[in-house]
Amino acid sequence: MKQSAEIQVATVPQAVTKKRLVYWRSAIWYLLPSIILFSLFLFYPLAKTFYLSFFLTDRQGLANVFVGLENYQYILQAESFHKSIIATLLFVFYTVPTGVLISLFLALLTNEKLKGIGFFRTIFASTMGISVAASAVVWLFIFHPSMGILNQLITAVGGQSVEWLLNPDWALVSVSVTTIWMNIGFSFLILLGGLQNIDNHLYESARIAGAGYFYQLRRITIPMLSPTLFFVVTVSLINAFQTFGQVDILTQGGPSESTNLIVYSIYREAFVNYQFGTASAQSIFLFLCILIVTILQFTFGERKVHYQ
Amino acid sequence: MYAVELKHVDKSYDKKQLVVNDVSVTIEPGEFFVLVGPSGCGKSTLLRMIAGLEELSAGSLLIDGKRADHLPPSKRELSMVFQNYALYPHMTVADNITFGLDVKKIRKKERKEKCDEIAAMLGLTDFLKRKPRHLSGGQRQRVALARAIITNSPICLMDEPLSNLDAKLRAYMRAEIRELQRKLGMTLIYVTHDQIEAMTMGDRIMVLNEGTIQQIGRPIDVYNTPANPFVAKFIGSPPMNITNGILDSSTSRIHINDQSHLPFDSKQILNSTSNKVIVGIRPEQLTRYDETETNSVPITVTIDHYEILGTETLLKFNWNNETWYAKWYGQWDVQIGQSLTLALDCQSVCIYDSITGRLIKKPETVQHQDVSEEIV
Amino acid sequence: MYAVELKHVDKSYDKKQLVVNDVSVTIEPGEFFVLVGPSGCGKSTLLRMIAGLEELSAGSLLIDGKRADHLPPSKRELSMVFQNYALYPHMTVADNITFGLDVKKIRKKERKEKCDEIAAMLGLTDFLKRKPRHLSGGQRQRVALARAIITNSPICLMDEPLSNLDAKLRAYMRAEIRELQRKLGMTLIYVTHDQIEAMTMGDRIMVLNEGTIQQIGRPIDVYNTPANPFVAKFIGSPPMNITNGILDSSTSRIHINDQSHLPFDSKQILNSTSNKVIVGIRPEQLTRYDETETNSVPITVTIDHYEILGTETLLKFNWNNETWYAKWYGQWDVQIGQSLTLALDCQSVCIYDSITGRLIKKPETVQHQDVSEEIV
Amino acid sequence: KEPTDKSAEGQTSDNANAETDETAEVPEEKVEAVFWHAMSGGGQESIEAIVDNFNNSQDKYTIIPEFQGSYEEALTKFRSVGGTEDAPAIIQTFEVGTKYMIDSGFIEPVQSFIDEENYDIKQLEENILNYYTVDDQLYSMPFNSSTPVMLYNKDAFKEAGVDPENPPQTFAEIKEAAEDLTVKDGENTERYGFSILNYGWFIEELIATQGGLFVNNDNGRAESATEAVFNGQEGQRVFQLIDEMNQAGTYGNFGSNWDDIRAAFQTGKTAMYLDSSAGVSATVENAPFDVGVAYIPYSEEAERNGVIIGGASLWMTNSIDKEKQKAAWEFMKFLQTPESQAKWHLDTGYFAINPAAYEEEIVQEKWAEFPQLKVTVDQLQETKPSVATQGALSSVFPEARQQVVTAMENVLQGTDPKEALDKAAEETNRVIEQANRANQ
Amino acid sequence: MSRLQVTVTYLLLLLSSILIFFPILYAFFISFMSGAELLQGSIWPQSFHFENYQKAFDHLPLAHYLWNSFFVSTVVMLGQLVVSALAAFAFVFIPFKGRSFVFFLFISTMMIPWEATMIPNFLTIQHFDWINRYEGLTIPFFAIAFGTFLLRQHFLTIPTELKEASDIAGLRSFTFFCKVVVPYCRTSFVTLGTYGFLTTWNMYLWPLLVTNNDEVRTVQIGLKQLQTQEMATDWGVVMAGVMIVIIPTLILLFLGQKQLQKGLAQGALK
Ligand SMILES: Nc1ncnc2c1ncn2[C@@H]1O[C@H](COP(=O)(O)OP(=O)(O)OP(=O)(O)O)[C@@H](O)[C@H]1O
Ligand SMILES: Nc1ncnc2c1ncn2[C@@H]1O[C@H](COP(=O)(O)OP(=O)(O)OP(=O)(O)O)[C@@H](O)[C@H]1O
Ligand SMILES: [Mg+2]
Ligand SMILES: [Mg+2]
Repeated sequence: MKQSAEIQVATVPQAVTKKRLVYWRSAIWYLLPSIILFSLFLFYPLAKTFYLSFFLTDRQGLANVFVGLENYQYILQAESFHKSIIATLLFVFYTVPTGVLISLFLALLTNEKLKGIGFFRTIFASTMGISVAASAVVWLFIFHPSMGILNQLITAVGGQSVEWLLNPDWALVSVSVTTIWMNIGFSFLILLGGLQNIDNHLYESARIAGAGYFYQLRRITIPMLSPTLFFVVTVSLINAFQTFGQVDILTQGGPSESTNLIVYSIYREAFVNYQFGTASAQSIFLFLCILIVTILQFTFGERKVHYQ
Repeated sequence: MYAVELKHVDKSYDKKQLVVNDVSVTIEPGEFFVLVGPSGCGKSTLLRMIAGLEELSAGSLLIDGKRADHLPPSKRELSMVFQNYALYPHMTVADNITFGLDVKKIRKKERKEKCDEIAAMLGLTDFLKRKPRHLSGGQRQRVALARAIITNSPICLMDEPLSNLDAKLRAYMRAEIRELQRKLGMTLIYVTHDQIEAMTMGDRIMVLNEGTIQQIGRPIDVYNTPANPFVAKFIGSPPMNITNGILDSSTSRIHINDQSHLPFDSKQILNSTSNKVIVGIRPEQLTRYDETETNSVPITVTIDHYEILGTETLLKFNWNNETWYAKWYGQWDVQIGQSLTLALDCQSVCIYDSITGRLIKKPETVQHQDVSEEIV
Repeated sequence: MYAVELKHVDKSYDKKQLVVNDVSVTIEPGEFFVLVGPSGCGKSTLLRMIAGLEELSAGSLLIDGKRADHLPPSKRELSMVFQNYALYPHMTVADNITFGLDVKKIRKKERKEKCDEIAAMLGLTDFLKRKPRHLSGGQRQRVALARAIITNSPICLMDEPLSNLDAKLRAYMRAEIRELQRKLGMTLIYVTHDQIEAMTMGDRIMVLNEGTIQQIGRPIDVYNTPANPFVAKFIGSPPMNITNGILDSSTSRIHINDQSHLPFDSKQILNSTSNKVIVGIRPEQLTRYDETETNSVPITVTIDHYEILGTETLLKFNWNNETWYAKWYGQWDVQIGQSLTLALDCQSVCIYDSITGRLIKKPETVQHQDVSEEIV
Repeated sequence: KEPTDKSAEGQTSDNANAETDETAEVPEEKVEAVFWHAMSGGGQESIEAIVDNFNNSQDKYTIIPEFQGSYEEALTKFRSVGGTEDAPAIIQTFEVGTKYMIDSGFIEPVQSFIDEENYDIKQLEENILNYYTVDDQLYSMPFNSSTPVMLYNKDAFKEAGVDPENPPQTFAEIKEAAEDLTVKDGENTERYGFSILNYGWFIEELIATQGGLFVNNDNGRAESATEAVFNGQEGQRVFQLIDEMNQAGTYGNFGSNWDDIRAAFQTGKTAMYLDSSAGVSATVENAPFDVGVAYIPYSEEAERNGVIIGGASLWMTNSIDKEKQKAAWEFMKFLQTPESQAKWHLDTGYFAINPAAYEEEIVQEKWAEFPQLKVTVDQLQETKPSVATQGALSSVFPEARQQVVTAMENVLQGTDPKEALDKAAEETNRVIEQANRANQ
Repeated sequence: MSRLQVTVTYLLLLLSSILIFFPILYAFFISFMSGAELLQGSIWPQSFHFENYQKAFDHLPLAHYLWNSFFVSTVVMLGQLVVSALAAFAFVFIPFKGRSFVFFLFISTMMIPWEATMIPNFLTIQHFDWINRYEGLTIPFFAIAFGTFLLRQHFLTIPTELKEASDIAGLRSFTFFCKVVVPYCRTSFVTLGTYGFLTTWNMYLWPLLVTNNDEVRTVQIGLKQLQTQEMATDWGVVMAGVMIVIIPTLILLFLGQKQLQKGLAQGALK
């Protein structure tokens, strides 16, 4: 038996490294397409952006004058960028929880086995099929100060019409409403999928135990759905940080920069003002923000998540 | 302590084939009722209908004398052990067990006490903090059992609750469940595949086949006088030996084959629909042939196979183109290929009508030996 | 037809507690090896290690004489039936069954033939087109079994493959598996909770407790001479009756209580570590007391409970502060509370060292009755 | 002047003839020149029709019109391909991109062709050319040009007792008229007196018409601007007007979307507003009431100077084949023919760069139907040429414009006008400084 | 569920669907209105005439745009499915070292603002000479971290026994991927596919950048071309355009939904 002990000592590490190599070799084949494409279309531009953020750019957009951290210093002290940050945070705060809750509500509604439920599911998922451009245009109409249906309704019942997109206090809310509407479809679909994957036996067992609807929701549905919820929240967060299209069409960042979300600000710096340096600095700043939020999400959020 | 009544219950999943077919039975309050039948015969389905998890396709269900077909499961005041456990994977064992109590808003302290008590009883104390996926199969099953027992519901449904336990634990659990059921007086409907469970635990057992009731009765009665060849073959392990015979009323004999003619008591009115009958005998009744025994017919067989099961020895052989078994008490040294002469006791046989499957002659032997008499 | 060797195998999931503890055993090529043990003792874990699904924490594994600890499962040429079936929910039953063949690039026609053959053997022919979720528990288990059998791998691992089947089907499957194993000559490692399976199917059985080997041997040997009280209580149903005794070498007696003193043959060297021993006797050895029998000690007991299990009657009583059983052949009419005198046969008892648990005296009775002799 | 005109006319009329002739003689391949434009909707239809006309009018050149999104988007793309072979021959760029284009080094001033060919530039509208002429060079060919005008609701004027034939002209008059025109129903204002689109262009115009400048160094035309001056008194007057009216509740804010403010006007939510001359005909046609068109108002403390041209012009790139440049040039000339201009003017409402177009029959017919259209032309032609009305040149114009809009929005939210303007100027100065640093 | 519960559920469903679907209906109605009708702020068109649609189609080669959009979206969808599934598979089923690090690297790409990468990417595409070609419109989108993330989450729910059973059966990992993972997670593939298709269908800025002419342009650019800046926009025509653009996606969604539900009903087997 001594012999076998020796064999063990000699062979195990070798075998383990060999196994690791095998894993790596096979993993690389699966990952290669993604890695190549990511490097080419994401990491390389990111690096370039990072590089540009230390420069002022000339008319051709070439890095011209090295300014060190000046661009960062500027955006960090500029009032309009502060406004952007606040607007972005507010926007995230308005859209993410509400959007997820509404989608969850709809998903729960349509998770019942009822006649014609497929129809309702299609309706709820439908906003997913509508492009940002199209839906923003439609909402532009809905928010229209004079012809818009919203104000028509409000004045019809004797209320005072609201300057949805013109009042800085309302504009962000209006953009948020549009965004929530646009995102509902997708979140709904994902959450519905998550709900349908929960083993029916669990509910059967709970029903026998006499658990009511909300009790089941709290003790079974939500915990079992937590990976999906986590996913939806993460994706919604990231999307909210990167919202652009609806702002461009609805408010162009106004009024009084109240909807000038960071991404829109970047867009304007880069494509209207041709300030690639500051645009890059803002991009990097945004990247770091999302990164931090995501890391927080993963470290604190995922703890509460139950994986099968 | 509620009665459960099924009246002409049908169930079909696909609206074509009946999985449960015209089942009518009344389960008395406080009764321990065992459901057996081959795999896929509709046992789980029946249980699920009683629990309210499946709709009845036809017929009605009464619980405690009241119509219950349309009550939601939570209103039926029952608990259930699922065949596949249905544990909540995201909760600890303790939370799983107390789930039902939590629903009923029972105080934390009381919940914990009850949980500890039941966990101790089922040997789960060490696992209370674990998640179900870190348990072995049998441990999971015990959690499922604990969860059902803890609620003290007047009706409890158990779908093969012990199938993953070892014999020792199973024996222990059998006794525990039986005792608990008596103590709480609950109505227990129990699905099992295990012969021992079926024979020992229930007040009554019901044999199902392809959704149809075959026999309902006390276990011992079902064992001794199986109502039809299906039950005869299904209950008892090894099953009852069965073969075809031709009834000859003139000679008062049943011709089984050229050599074997079984005499029968013509006083017993054999009201069969034709002269084709099925003759059955339990393996343990096939003793060695003793010429002095007049009521027996000798059959000579060649042993194909034998198994020593600890206390008893099982002999397998082919007779009259059927596989037959004999079960002898004790450990016997048999050779494969050895030839033996066995006694087919006319009084121990069951005779069935070949066409209707009805039992037309019960075994007569008084099998209940009286201990006190013999001892004296 | 490969040998499987485990050498000093340990396994721990949490790096603290050993779930499998220093297991060494050699399973011969073509052997039918049965693994039994209480729930949670590490049977599934052991199987999973052999299959390559879990890493060994220590020790080594040899398959066909070659080191295999680090081989991936696919290289080990084995098939496995999982305790929870592990069927592919998106495939039909037929696809599930032929899954392994498909991988081996076997022609479609041949695949279909094999599938049909095995489905017929397992009674699955009608379900081949269904998805697993439309099957009953037992049907699923049969699919899992079919999937493992069809590949003809030289080693097959089965984790409680029959636990969800009814007795009849189970008996049939027992025979089928046994026959198949013989025919194909495969090495079969079989986990079960079922006493009958354990006793009848295996060439050898291994009893595990808390990850440690208790005994390995022919089933009949394990039954007759359990190596320690654990095995004695675990194998056999009802378990062996056990009680404490004090060895008195001077009088060649074992004092059990005031009334009962068991004589023993002093020729048998009772090399116990102290004078504390454990005395065990199988329930079926507890016959009614007959004064002519000199080797027996009478014990008088009061029946607490009895069960008629078809062929035999089980008596339960309390003796010497232990729950004891007696198993009598036949159906007996007993009254609860009735007093009986039973014989404790000195030759049938097993005696264990109370401290080490070692068997120090085997039962002597030649239990193998020779049929031919008696018949003559 | 005459010969070019004739030749152009000749080409179109002898179209069929010329074609057969030349194909017989020169089986040469046609030169293709790509034309990037940013016209969508009706403008795109019209531009494509004109290009078709051009392509059919001769058989040497083919112009390929390609839509490239908004001006900003087109420019973004041009920045990447400018100076390479992939660059289009012609690109349409908005007026505020003028300075950028001049400095980019990717373009060929059309002046070189004018000089080469002795093209008679005088036939074109002077006030339009002024904008695109820098250092006496015409850099790009004006194309879609517009100016702001004030539109008002004549019916509402009558109803409120304001003379519809004599619309307010000065800020004070506007304020006064707006008081009368505003209709309130409790808290809700049913009709506002006056509105301006939240678009920097209108502010620039309102400053310029008072003779005020936008940036220093003669509006950036003497040398590169180094400082914004739109926060001078002219600018303050404009902002004050907006602020006062807003506080009085007579100013309606309809945001920065062209269609919104037009809809507001057409549905009677506002009685007067500033619009682009390009939008006049559509509004007049669609409005369910009588629409009046007037010059944009000026401050009574200043003189009326007129308006700056807005819109876009066509630029020729310098990194392409000479042949293509030639094609582009021919196309530009074709565009300036009265026929093309007349069509363009009628289709889109943009000015005819060549005033001769206004003499065309179709234009005259239309004018007879909508006399309002003539007002826009009059206003342009009456404009006094000066650095103020020539318009500002600045490489950071888009940004400056954005700053002004923000300032305007802030004023509408109650910020002090001067404070808002100063802040906008300060921001603009910073950007100018940075741009100058980067492009040294 | 009791009858009351069913009624309440239906009521809620009805109410929610009206709220959710209203904007689409609204656009649908507007697409039939003339300019004057629109100004009156009516919701219901006086008559359903198709002039606006006629105009939209006359004005632009919308059919061609639709085809381009369809082609590009399909290709991107397939590319994303393949690339993401491969990566997700590696993350779930191959325990290579540094797995979580690489995964996080992947996830981090989700946080890169797309606007920040647009210009460098445009230059890259130009360098590859992919301007005005389908390659430029499709290939940059094949790898999306989102897809990898989504599929990974779903792959994680595959019971480990299935992998183990396949290991024992001797499946190569790629075969396991094709035979078990893909069919088992059909739902998530449909979800991701729908998502990929629709996001590509909805892209505007990028297609505009990398195309110069109608040859390979997509329909969103067409939509933009219906709107004007300084001149009056014909909203009826724009809404007709909106409808033309969204109807195919809605139909796709409807079909996908059926498929989706089939997949969802598959459920997990315990
Ligand atoms: N959801 C379902 N859809 C269609 N058929 C089903 C469904 N569930 C069960 N069945 C079929 O109904 C029959 C009865 O199933 P049931 O689960 O009641 O059997 P069982 O008696 O519990 O069997 P087992 O002992 O194997 O668990 C079987 O033939 C099974 O295939
Ligand atoms: N993944 C796991 N993580 C931690 N502990 C585990 C895990 N799997 C099993 N165990 C523990 O290891 C021990 C042995 O488990 P195993 O599944 O081998 O038992 P078993 O003998 O197969 O039992 P059963 O007969 O109940 O299936 C048990 O105590 C169990 O709780
Ligand atoms: Mg079942
Ligand atoms: Mg196990």
